[in-house]
Amino acid sequence: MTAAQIIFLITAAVILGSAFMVVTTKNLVHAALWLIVTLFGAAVLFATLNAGFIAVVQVVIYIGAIAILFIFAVMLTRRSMTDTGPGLNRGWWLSAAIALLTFGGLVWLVSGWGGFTKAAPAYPSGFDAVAALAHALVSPEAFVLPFEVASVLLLAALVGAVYIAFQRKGEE
Amino acid sequence: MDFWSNPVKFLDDWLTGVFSGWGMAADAARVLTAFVGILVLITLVMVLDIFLVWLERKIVSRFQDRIGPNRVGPFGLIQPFADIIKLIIKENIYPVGVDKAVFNLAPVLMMMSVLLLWAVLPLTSFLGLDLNVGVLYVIGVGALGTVAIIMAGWSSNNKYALLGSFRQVAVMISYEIPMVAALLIPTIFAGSMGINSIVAAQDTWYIVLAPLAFLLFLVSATAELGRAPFDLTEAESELIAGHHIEYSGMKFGLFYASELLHAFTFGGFIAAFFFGGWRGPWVEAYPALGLFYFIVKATIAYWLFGWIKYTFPRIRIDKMLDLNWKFLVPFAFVLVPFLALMHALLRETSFYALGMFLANIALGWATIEILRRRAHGERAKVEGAVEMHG
Amino acid sequence: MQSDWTFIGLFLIVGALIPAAAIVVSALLSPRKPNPIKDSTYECGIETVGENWVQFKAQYYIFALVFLVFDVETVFLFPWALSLNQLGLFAVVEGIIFIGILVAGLVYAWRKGMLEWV
Amino acid sequence: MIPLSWYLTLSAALFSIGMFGVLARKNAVAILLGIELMLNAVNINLVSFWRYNNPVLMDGQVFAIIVFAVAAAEVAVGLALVISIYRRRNTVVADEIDLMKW
Repeated sequence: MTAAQIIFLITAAVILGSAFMVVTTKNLVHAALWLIVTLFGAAVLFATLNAGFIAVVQVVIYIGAIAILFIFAVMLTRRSMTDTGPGLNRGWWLSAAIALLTFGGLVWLVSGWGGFTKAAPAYPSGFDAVAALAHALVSPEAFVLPFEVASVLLLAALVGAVYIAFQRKGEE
Repeated sequence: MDFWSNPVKFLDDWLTGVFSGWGMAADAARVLTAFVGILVLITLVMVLDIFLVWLERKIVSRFQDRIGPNRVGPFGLIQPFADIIKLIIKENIYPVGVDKAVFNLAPVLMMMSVLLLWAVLPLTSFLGLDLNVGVLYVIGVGALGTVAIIMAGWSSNNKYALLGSFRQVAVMISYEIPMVAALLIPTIFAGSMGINSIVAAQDTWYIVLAPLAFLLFLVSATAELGRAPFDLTEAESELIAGHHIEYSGMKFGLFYASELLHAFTFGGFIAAFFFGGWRGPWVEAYPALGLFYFIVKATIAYWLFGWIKYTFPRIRIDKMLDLNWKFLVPFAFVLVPFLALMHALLRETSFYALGMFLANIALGWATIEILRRRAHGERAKVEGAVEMHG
Repeated sequence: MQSDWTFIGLFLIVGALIPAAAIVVSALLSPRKPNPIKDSTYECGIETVGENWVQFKAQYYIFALVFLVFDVETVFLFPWALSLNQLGLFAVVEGIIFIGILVAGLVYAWRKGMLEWV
Repeated sequence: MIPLSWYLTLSAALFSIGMFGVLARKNAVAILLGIELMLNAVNINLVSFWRYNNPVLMDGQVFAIIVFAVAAAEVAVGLALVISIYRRRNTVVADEIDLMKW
C-alpha cells in the first residue's frame, strides 16, 4: 500500500458514504450538506489526478453555486421545518435492484476492456496542465467553438429558468 | 546555503535532514516537515488574530472618540488574552431544537475557510505557495465560508439566524461576481493565476495600471467579508446578530475571530494584487525584508476596511443588491474587456503604464458622467412629480 | 505540482484541527448547567412564536440562479485571461463576444424586472 | 500506483447510487440531487481517462469543463421548474405532478 492508494481509498469511502447519505437521508437540508461532502471528495480526487483546475472549479461552481442553489430551493419548497415524510418510494427495493444491476453491468463491461487495469503514464515533468487547458479552450485550432457555445447554453438556461421561476405581479 | 536569502528553505532542509537522520523515508520526512511548518504558521496566524482583536478595538474606539482597552497590560495589550480565557471557560449553550452536529461544525468550517487562504498568501518571495490556480483557489475557499454561514443559520433553529444567514449569503454570492471579475484583471496582466507570480510580475504596481479594478475589488471584498456598511447579517437592530445569534463561548469566539482574520487576509490580498505585495526597496538583496513590507501593506489595507466600516451607515438590502446587479456587475463586464483590449494594444509600447492609467481615468470619468446624467434624469422626474402634486 | 496539493491537503487538516481543538478544550473547561429558560431560542427576550420556519421570498432563488450562471461564465473567463498574452487581439475579440453574450442575459433579466428585490 | 480500474469502479458505484436516488426518491429536489451525483461520476471518469491516456492532450479536461456548464444549466432550469410547480400545486412530490399524464 502506498500513500497515494491510502488517500484514494479514504476519499473513495467518504465519497460513497456521503453519496449514500444524499440519497437516503430524510431531511433534505442534510441531503444537500452531504452532497457538499461528496463534491468535496470528488475535488480531492481531481487534485490527486493532477487536474488542479478541475478541482478548484469543482469547488467554486459545485459547492459555491450549485449546492447553495439547492439549499435555497429546499428552503423555498417546504411547508415547515420538520416536514420530511417518507423519503423513498414504495418501490424503492426495485430501484435498488436496478442500481445494483447497473453497477454490476458497468463493472462487467469495463473490466472486459483491455486498458482496465493500466497504470498512469508518467506525468510529463514541467508540463503545466492549467496553461495547456487555457490554451486548448481559447486557441482557434482547438475548442474555441464549444467554449463560446457553452456561454450561449448558459444564456438560454438563464433566460428560461428566470422566466419559469419568476413570480409575476398579481400572481399569489 | 545562506540563511537570510531563504530562511524557510534553510529550516525546511535542516528539519528534513533531522527527520531523515531518524531513519525516516525521504518523502515521509518532507511531508512531516511541511506539517510542522504549517502548524507553526497557523499558530502564528492565530496569535496575529488575537492581536487583531486588540487592534480592531483600538481602531473603533479612536473613530468613536474613546481610548479603548487600556487597563490590562501596557496599552491594554493583554486584554484580548483575557477575552480568550473568558470565552474558553464560558458555558456552551445548546438551545432547543439545535441540529448539534451541523451547529458544532459551522464555526470550525468558518475558521478553516479563512485559515486555508493563508496557504496561498504570498508573505514573501519564498513563503506562500505559488499554486497555478491560486486566484480560483481563493474564490473556492470563499465558497466554503458561504456554506458555513448557511450551516450556522439553519442549524440554530432560530428565525432571525436563518433570515440573517440567507440575506448574508444572497449578498455574498451577488458580490462574488464583481470580485471575480476584478481578480481577472491581475490575472490578465500577469498571465498567471499563481498569486506569488502575480506579485513577482508587478514591476509597476497594478494600482497604477488598474485603479478601477482596485476600487471594484475593495467594494466587493467589503461585502464579501460581511463588514459594515454591508453587514446585513449582523444588522443588530433588525436581526439581533444574524447567523451566530445562538452561539456562545468559544464557538462565538471563532466566528468573531474569523471575521477579523478574514478582513486582515483580504487586506493581504489587496496588497498582493494591487500594491506589489512583498516588493519594495532592497528586497532583491534581502528577501526576508519582503515579510515586513507585506505586513505593513496588509495592515494599511486592513485599516482601510476599518475606516470604511466605522464611517458609513448600513445600507438596506434592496439598495445593496441594486448596487451590485445594476452597477457593479455591468461595470465589471465593461471594465474587463476594456482593460484586456488596452493591455493587448499597449503591452509592447513604451508608454504602457501611463496609457493604462489614462485609459482607467477615461473610463472612470465616462462612468461617473453617465451616472450623473441618470441621476439628474431621476431627480427631474421626482421633482416634476412633486410639483404636479403640490 | 503534486507536492503543491499535498501541502494544501496538510493545510486543510491542520486548519480544521486547530479550531476543532479550541472548541473541544472549551467544552472540557466550561460548566454545563442547562435550564429551560437558558436553552430557549433567543429572540430578544420575547417568547418564541410558532416554529422557526419563515416563508422565503422566491427572489432569493432568482438571485442565486443569476449568480450561478454568471459564476460559471466568469470562471470560464480565467482560461481566457491566462492565454490572452499569447494569443493577443484574437483572444480579446473572442472574450468580447463571450462577455457580450453574458451581458445579454443580464440585460434580459434587468428589463423583465427580475433584479428588483421587492 | 493506482490502476485505472479503481477510478472506474468508484465512478460506476457513484453513478449507481445517484441512479438509485433518481429512481427511488419522492421529492423532486432530491431527484435532482441524484442527477448531480451521476454527473459527478461522469466527471471523475473523464478526468481519470485524461490522466491515464495521455496527459498532454487536454480533451478530457475540456469535456469535464463543458459538463460543469451543462450541470449548471440543468440545475438552474430543473430547480426553477420545481419551484414553479410548488407555487402552483403546493407539492414537490414527483408522483403527484401528473398533469402531463392525461
